[in-house]
Amino acid sequence: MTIQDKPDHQRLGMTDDEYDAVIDLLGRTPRTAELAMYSVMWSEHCSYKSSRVHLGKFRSDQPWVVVGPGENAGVVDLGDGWLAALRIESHNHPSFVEPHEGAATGVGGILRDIFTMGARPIALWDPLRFGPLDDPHNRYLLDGVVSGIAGYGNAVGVPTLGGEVEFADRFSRNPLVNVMALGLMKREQLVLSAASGVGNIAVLLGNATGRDGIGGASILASASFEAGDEEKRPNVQVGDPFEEKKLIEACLELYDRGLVVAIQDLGAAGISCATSETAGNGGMGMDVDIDAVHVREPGMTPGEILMSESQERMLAIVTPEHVEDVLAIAARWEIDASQIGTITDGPDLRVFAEGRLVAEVPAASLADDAPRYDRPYERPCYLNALWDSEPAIPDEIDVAKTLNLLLDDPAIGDRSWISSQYDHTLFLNTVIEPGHDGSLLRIKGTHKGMAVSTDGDSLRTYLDPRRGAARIVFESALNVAVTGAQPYALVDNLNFGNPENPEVMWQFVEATDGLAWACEELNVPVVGGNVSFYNQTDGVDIYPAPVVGMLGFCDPMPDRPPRLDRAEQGMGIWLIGQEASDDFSGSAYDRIINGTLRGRPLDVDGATARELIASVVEMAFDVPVLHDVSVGGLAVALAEIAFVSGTGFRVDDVSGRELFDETPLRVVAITHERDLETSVPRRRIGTMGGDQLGFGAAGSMDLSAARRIWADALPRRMR
Amino acid sequence: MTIAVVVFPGTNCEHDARYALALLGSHAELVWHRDDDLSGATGVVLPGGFAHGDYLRTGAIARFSPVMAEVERLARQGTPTLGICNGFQILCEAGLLPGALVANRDLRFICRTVTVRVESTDSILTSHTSVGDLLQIPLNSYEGNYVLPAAIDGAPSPNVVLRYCDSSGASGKQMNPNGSTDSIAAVADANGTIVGVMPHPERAVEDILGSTDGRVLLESFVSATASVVA
Amino acid sequence: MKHTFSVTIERRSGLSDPEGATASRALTDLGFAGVHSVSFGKVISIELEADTAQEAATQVEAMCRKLLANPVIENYTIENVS
Amino acid sequence: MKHTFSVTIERRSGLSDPEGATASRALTDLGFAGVHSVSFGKVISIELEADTAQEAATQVEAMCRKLLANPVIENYTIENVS
Ligand SMILES: Nc1ncnc2c1ncn2[C@@H]1O[C@H](COP(=O)(O)OP(=O)(O)O)[C@@H](O)[C@H]1O
Ligand SMILES: [Mg+2]
Repeated sequence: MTIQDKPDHQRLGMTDDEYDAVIDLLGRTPRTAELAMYSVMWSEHCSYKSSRVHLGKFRSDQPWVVVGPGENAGVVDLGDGWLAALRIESHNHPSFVEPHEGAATGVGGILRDIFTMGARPIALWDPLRFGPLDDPHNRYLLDGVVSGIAGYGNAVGVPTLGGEVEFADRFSRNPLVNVMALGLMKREQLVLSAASGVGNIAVLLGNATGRDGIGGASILASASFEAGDEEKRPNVQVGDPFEEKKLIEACLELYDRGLVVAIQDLGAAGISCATSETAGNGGMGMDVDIDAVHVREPGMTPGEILMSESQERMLAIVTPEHVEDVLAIAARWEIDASQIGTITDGPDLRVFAEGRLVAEVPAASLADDAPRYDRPYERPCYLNALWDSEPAIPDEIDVAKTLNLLLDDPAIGDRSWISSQYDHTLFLNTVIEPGHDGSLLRIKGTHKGMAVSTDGDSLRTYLDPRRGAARIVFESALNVAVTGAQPYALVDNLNFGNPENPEVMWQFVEATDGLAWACEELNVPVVGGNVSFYNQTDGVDIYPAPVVGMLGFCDPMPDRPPRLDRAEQGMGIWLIGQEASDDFSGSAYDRIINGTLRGRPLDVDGATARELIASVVEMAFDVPVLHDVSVGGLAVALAEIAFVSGTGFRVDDVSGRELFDETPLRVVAITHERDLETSVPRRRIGTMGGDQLGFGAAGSMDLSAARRIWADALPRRMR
Repeated sequence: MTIAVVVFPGTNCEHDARYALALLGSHAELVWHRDDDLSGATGVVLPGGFAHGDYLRTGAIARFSPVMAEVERLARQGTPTLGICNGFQILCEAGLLPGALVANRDLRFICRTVTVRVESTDSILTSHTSVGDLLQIPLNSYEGNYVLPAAIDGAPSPNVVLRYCDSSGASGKQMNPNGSTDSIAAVADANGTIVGVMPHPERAVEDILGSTDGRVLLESFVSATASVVA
Repeated sequence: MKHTFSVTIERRSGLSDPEGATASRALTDLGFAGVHSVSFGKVISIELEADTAQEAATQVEAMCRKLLANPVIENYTIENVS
Repeated sequence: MKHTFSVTIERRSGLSDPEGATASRALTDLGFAGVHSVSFGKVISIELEADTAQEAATQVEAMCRKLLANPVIENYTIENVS
């Protein structure tokens, strides 16, 4: 059977059971536009149908959580009337098809999630995963994605303050592009998406609607799908940061003046999703007039207009007496606006085109009645073999040779090739810029600071999804703690393969268990997240790649927070936290030197983590340098301090194995003080100074030569 | 009115500029690009950003905004006029400064702190500095590459205010971040009252942000505006 | 033998073109009332060495496919202007 | 009456052309050994209403002078392609 012969619902990716559920719900067969709406709203992407049963394990009932998962962004209370909004989102598939526009529109989308809540977006982060850079196509993807994020983020005027990047073969045919955004507002600016008030007007703001991103709907819209027609129906969305910038300013002004009852951004499934969500969330209905929508091209069908994913659009719900003011503000900011709907007492969303009713469905059903699947899961058989063998680590390691190879790795070498393409100083908030651990922002006019770190570790998560996922939570917590900020709230992006594969589903269940457990140990609420399934190409699933974005908060912020470049000649080097215990599974050493991936990564003890994080936060107020030990172990952590500060060092009595071991919960502290005031285990291992990276008996390296390798690791591959 | 900070659609450094000026004790007001009356302004700042999305050519559309006729009138009568980054691009497009700004040599956006050397103190941006001073200022641009065709032919050589250099003060291809002609980072008109600067002095005004070297530049500007009788 | 080709790259129709739309509005604002639409493309002029015009054309075609144009969002046309 | 014009804008010769230089290097790296030079320009297609082709051309010329090209660094050519 060819695709043309399949029934419509199957062509739109709906199962027969799901189709029957729609018929049951409506009591009749759906109209064309209705079927299009259900097919998109009930898709995995919009409905979380395979993941929802597992997401309940995340806690968000801490008293500082103002808005938890479910709205466009999570919101936490920073005291004195200040609120922070945060959100993470993936744009994996679009970025593979067209890296520049895919990544750019990902930035645009996440920013709308933030200013939909009433907050001004103030910073972005970009966790990225690609295949190895020896393949030119992967270089093309990295280059395009970075230029897309830069092109959009810089132009829209939101600084990108960091991110992370991993390279592994499983991402070659399926790169991961996640974006996290942070917004700031005063409490009275908070707006939610639930519409209320019969007779209130839905105003569509921003870009004209075109045939962007119409997938399923366009197939339906044309009775006969002929070759050549695809010209008219591009799936690629093109971002317009200029329009978004105007939209941000216009919306913030609307909130300032108290002119909107509710607002919702337009994302997947465009108008049909935004109208049904605002109405459904408020327990209302809505009548929508498709002919009122301002469109970019003539001849669009009602289905196309409803489903279009044109970027840079918002739907505001406004009382009738405020409509004129809203339109005036839109005009002043030079954006288009049209009144497309009226709130009814529901419960139906009714859509009219040319006076004809083209859809009439219970508004809440599109979101609330979506199917939920408790998909079968099963521990993968590959694990036994992996756990039965350990990375081969010699007793004597040639430190200089090994470190040279590690520093040349593009995920370890200097990543400023990426971060210097992003404006990261706009808004005069950036206290710690990319290139350290967490980035740190101040809140002007207060003593408050916010730190953010995004972290993922797909290799360890592959080896043990539960431990791997838990470890990224602890790592991100340490990354913000070294700036002086307390781990405060988290968003997660769960990038996985095909959930219909029980082994992938098992990875998902284990990883979410690990995340939930670690967050509870740290008393960090999960205020939002995103699930990206079906990251699979030609039957190969990606490595499971949960990614977290940790928000840290401090009040007051340290006057002089620790920075890698504050290391000076003569300062003592201390190792704080756990002793190395031969944790090489998923390590840079095993990956780069052995070329293998095996064993089982160590678990983390919650109490130990809590204690270390608390002492690190405290130390950040007087220790000039704090840097956690992560990829590449102690050797890489020390080398990074030397490169950024321009000062060499000498450490003694540290074996080669200890230098490359990746046991978690360890931090390097550097200070002039004769001792560190802390209750956690600490050991002085050396002294800063000179122009060598000195490892005592294990050897030494010339600082500037090593630095050149590190600095060129990424640029030399991208030239 | 005091100092006017002009906001085009797409401008994004207007609040930063106003904040930095306020730190120096000066008052600035934001002015929308459709306003066409700047009477009373003692100085004008065209801040950074992407006016009109940088579409067509950076600065090309902005120069026709209604406010620009007023900016031009004030600039020509000697009111201190400072274009930062995108503002520099707009001043060039408007013909208030010579030359043009094109894409960086490596075709990548550059965000990093650069060192610049003061070449002339005869400008509203550098009157409080000394020739040879080295300053650390954040650079943030895609089109920061200043071109000055020798072919605008017979034009007097420009009044160079700042040049990119290394930490020892030396200029040259290696230390030139973006391919700018003669490593030019800032230029002025012949009187020194209209200045375009590519790096952002307003981003270097507090220790906590990494550098305070932008202060002396903005102080020069503020003191020039103080002597204007509006 | 030296050949010169001119490659014109245009955005595929139907994709949104913010630059064209912005320029069109700007022209209207400037008083050019009759402007219907403006769209932007690139023109790339390439000088290359090849034995025959046919071979040069084949090479330019390959350059477009490999590097110069992005087939997902752009169309290109090639012209020999030697 | 509707007219369509195509405006080609090229960087004045002698000025640096980072895009051209980069593309030329990339093409050589990709194995196109015979590439001498590559230069980039813009092509702007304009649809406008005017009574006569002559009048339309005069308008497009004015658009170029005022907005579309920067004479400091660019040259333009105009073609009626209606
Ligand atoms: N994709 C990226 N975009 C921007 N900055 C990045 C990116 N990848 C890494 N960085 C920056 O480089 C620094 C080091 O990153 P990483 O090694 O991942 O830190 P850590 O090990 O502390 O989590 C961080 O400041 C990070 O923000
Ligand atoms: Mg770290």
